[in-house]
Amino acid sequence: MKSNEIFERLIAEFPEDIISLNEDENSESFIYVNPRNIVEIMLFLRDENDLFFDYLSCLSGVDSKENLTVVYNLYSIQLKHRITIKADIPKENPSIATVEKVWLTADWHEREAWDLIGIKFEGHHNLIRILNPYDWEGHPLQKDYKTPEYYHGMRVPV
Amino acid sequence: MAERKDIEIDFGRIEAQRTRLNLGPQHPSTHGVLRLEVELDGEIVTEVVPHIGYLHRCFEKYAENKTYPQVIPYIDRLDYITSMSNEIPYVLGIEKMMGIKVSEKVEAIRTILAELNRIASHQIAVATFGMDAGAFTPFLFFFRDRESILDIFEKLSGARLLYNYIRIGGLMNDLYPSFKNDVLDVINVIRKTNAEVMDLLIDNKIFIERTINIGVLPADVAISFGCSGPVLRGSGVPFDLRRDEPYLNYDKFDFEVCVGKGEMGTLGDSYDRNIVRYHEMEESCRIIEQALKILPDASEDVRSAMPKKVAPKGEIYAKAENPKGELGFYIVGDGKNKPARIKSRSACFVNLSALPAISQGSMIADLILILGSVDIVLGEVDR
Amino acid sequence: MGFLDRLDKGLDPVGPDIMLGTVEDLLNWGRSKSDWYMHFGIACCAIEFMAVNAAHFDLMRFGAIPRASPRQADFIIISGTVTLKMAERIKRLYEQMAEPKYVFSMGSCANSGGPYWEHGYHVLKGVDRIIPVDVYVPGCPPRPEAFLEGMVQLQKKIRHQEIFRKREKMSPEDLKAIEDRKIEMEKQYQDYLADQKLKNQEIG
Amino acid sequence: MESNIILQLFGDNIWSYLIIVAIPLVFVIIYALVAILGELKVASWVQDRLGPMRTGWKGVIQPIAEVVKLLQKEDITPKNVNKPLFNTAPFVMFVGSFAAFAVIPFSSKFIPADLNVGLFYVFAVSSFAVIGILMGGWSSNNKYSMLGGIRSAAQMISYEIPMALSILAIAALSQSLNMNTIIELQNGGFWNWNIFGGSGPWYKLLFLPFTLILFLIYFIGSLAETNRTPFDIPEGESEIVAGYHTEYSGMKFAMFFFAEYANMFVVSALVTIMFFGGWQSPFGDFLNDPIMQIVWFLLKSMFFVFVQIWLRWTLPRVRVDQLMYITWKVMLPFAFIAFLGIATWAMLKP
Repeated sequence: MKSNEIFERLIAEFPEDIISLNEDENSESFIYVNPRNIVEIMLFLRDENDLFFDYLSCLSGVDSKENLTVVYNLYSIQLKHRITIKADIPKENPSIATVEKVWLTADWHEREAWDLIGIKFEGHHNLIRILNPYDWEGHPLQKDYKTPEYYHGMRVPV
Repeated sequence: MAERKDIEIDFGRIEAQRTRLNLGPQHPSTHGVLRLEVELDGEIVTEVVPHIGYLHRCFEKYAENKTYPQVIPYIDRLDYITSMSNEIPYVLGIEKMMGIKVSEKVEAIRTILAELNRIASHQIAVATFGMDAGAFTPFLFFFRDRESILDIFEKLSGARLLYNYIRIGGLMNDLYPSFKNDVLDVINVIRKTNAEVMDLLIDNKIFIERTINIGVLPADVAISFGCSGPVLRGSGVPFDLRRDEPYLNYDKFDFEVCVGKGEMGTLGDSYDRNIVRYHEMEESCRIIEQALKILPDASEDVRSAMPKKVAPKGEIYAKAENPKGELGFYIVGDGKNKPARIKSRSACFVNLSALPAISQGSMIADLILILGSVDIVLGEVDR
Repeated sequence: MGFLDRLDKGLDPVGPDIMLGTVEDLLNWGRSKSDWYMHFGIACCAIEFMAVNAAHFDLMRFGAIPRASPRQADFIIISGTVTLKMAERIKRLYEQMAEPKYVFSMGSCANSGGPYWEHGYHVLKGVDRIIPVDVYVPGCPPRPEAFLEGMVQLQKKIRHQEIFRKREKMSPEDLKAIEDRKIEMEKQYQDYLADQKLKNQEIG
Repeated sequence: MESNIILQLFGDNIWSYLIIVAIPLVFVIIYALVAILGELKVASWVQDRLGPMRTGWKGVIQPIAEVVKLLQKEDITPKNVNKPLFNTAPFVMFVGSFAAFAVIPFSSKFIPADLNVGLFYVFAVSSFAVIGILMGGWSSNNKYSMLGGIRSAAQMISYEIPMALSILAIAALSQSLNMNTIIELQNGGFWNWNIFGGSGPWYKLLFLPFTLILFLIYFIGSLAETNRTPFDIPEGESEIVAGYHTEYSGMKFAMFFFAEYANMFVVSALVTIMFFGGWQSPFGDFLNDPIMQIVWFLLKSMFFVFVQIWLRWTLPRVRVDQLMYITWKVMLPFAFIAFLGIATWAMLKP
């Protein structure tokens, strides 16, 4: 299934939540969606027989100066097609509903996005840091992150 | 769709204290610096909580601070056993963003090197799996023969482990004259050792009894957990990016996607994952033999398509079938010479997240084997 | 000068069949030839270290035998990038080892932070910031030959150690320095205890 | 008296007894050094390596360096251990394996104590090791040690039962528990060894399967008794680090180490005595004088020590429940059947 067909299926089902489709030859084709109904959209993408996105390849958080973006790279093992879903969330209140109920793999990906970018996933059963120590401060991949001087008495920068 | 279940074990009215055991971060068989917090009821594992991040080396931060070609050495260090293969998805992604076409010879070389590296990685995987089961000798046999693969890489790139050989739009340099013969020799050595290890370890009754029926990962759960590579194929899902979404020139070759059949125990147990790796080594040998046939003999400038300035714009999710599974890079470029964001989707990270689900209720000795059959490299888990 | 070096050099033998050596030489010889190591494998270098163990390079030729428990190990090999999360574990394991103990720092990362030196917000820039290092093996990762050379250097170092240094031979400054160091360590330990207590309170 | 050359030479006084005690002790120490080197070299041979090469010619004095080193190591007693138990455990373990040497006949003229219940005695004192391991494992206050100690106790107690049955069968065959008597009955060349049913007419071969089963059961059991692969779960490195001796360092660890190797020799010697004619020459009276008997005995015993080392570097490890399954559901029934078979043969024997 081509990305524009997927887009049409989505816009027919969720007319208010689907924002735009971006297609480019040398780039990934992605669909911007509204973050508020993200779980319903994902469930629709997973459960419809002609979409059947049963595989969440990747979930990334991106800090693009103005706002934070959550990027879902979906793939269908049965139908062998792919699509990218993007949702912009504001920097002041970076929260979005969790999709760990949709794909189990989202659990650790979301914990990583919280740890590194600082996106809060509402409803996640165990949203704690995963890579950095549990008492780490700040979210290192945010553009305005400052490396701490000391951690537990060990000097961090050179 | 399998729901996450809390396993409740009813021990009646017996009040016994459960042990909380800390495996790692330094433990002989956690394959690096993984820490597993295990709750034990006697020898039975009732809960596993993996704690990772002991090797978090800030790869994604580095990717944002280095230029595109400079990122490649850091990508080598993600999964340090499969450096050659790691470079491929990144390089392919950038090439697709910039619309670069590479010559047939470069593609053939990349394929051969990726498959050689797959063999090296699977050798370590099978070897350490055997070591987890207590058989130390196959480990050294595999390490002995892995040296011959490393010798080829060393002759090509000058490094034994971290190569930085595959570049954006080409390769570091052309092949050396006796490359074909070396590779053919290596394939013979590998086949001989594989037969030896089959006798010594994989067909061993004790080993089979140890590995069957533990860590059973059903196919639907594996897909939902996003597992890939031998872990997913061990559950009987014939999903292989080399065949399903061909990249390089894998579509020209005849090879089989090995899947677990559950011939000894249950489908998707540790034995299946291990035997898939074992058979994939043979398939890789076949691919290499075919690729050597289409490899052009004439020397050519493998750096000719390399761009002067790498500054792509756009974004891409590039993926490739690494020995451990699907390694993907989500690359965002904003037209500058440094990436705006690179997120690495590492197979080990995702495969490891399935460990708590499949190891509950097993014995502590099995937990080690299940972990070994998932075959993680902490460099890629923690990045 | 060690016993075996003296043999090599052929220093004046007392008689045709007599070799002279001190007890110290014997003890040093024993320690230098029997090195049980604990492999603290962290990252890429750990793979190269496994290759050092394997048939091609065979570290056991030098008498090095792997032990899994720090209590029985003579030296510890830190091979790979030491992160801040890991640093405390390394220190604890080092403290669990029995004296005399030695430390190998294998690879650029453990030496100085290596390629993760500049922007690594979570990387300790050199393991020598937390534990004393005896042998640094450079390289990213070091070739197995480089590691073997480090092994030879460590054996050389052990063979030349003075273990029976008399206290009365020491200068007053040395003695004072030792006393100062003792007081300082005690203070550090008390600080550490207070710190742990504080942390436990925070968690609990 | 006639079985002990020392008493004949020096008379029945305290010095003779001290010498009698000292000989096995010296032997254990020398043997342990040889076995450690053998372990390293056999492992290297199996794994296509060289092994220790830099300590003496081809590394032959490597074990001496180990001992010199272990003597110097700091002897750590961790803070929260149970100190009396922690400190005595290695000695209990060593005493257990060393005491067994009291009745092992090295030759027809040298057996330290010619007990008439020798076989039973060895079996009794080798159970001492369980106590040592359990003490060490429990008192270390370490979860890995604890797991190792408990595993070891369960394993050794279970495996003693089929082993006891095979000892019983040999006792029935020889009508004696005295080591020298058992061996003397096997004289007249390898044809008369107990593995072939002892001395008797040709139809003893009908009972060959039973003796073979008994031998296998005893040998497999002895692997479990000495915690060797494939039954090395008490110290299974990939699971529980170093098992019951995780917290031990220096000489205390060396005691465990020595005890393990001494135990290996004891069980190998018992296999030799019970099934392979002990100090008897394989060629009847040819080369069967008391000195050559020592050589034969050591050769046979060391061969089984070698087999143990060889197995260790070849086989994977079994799991705890499989271990229990093997002993209770496989070895025990077979041991009963073989015991009945041997008892029948012992009755038929002319």
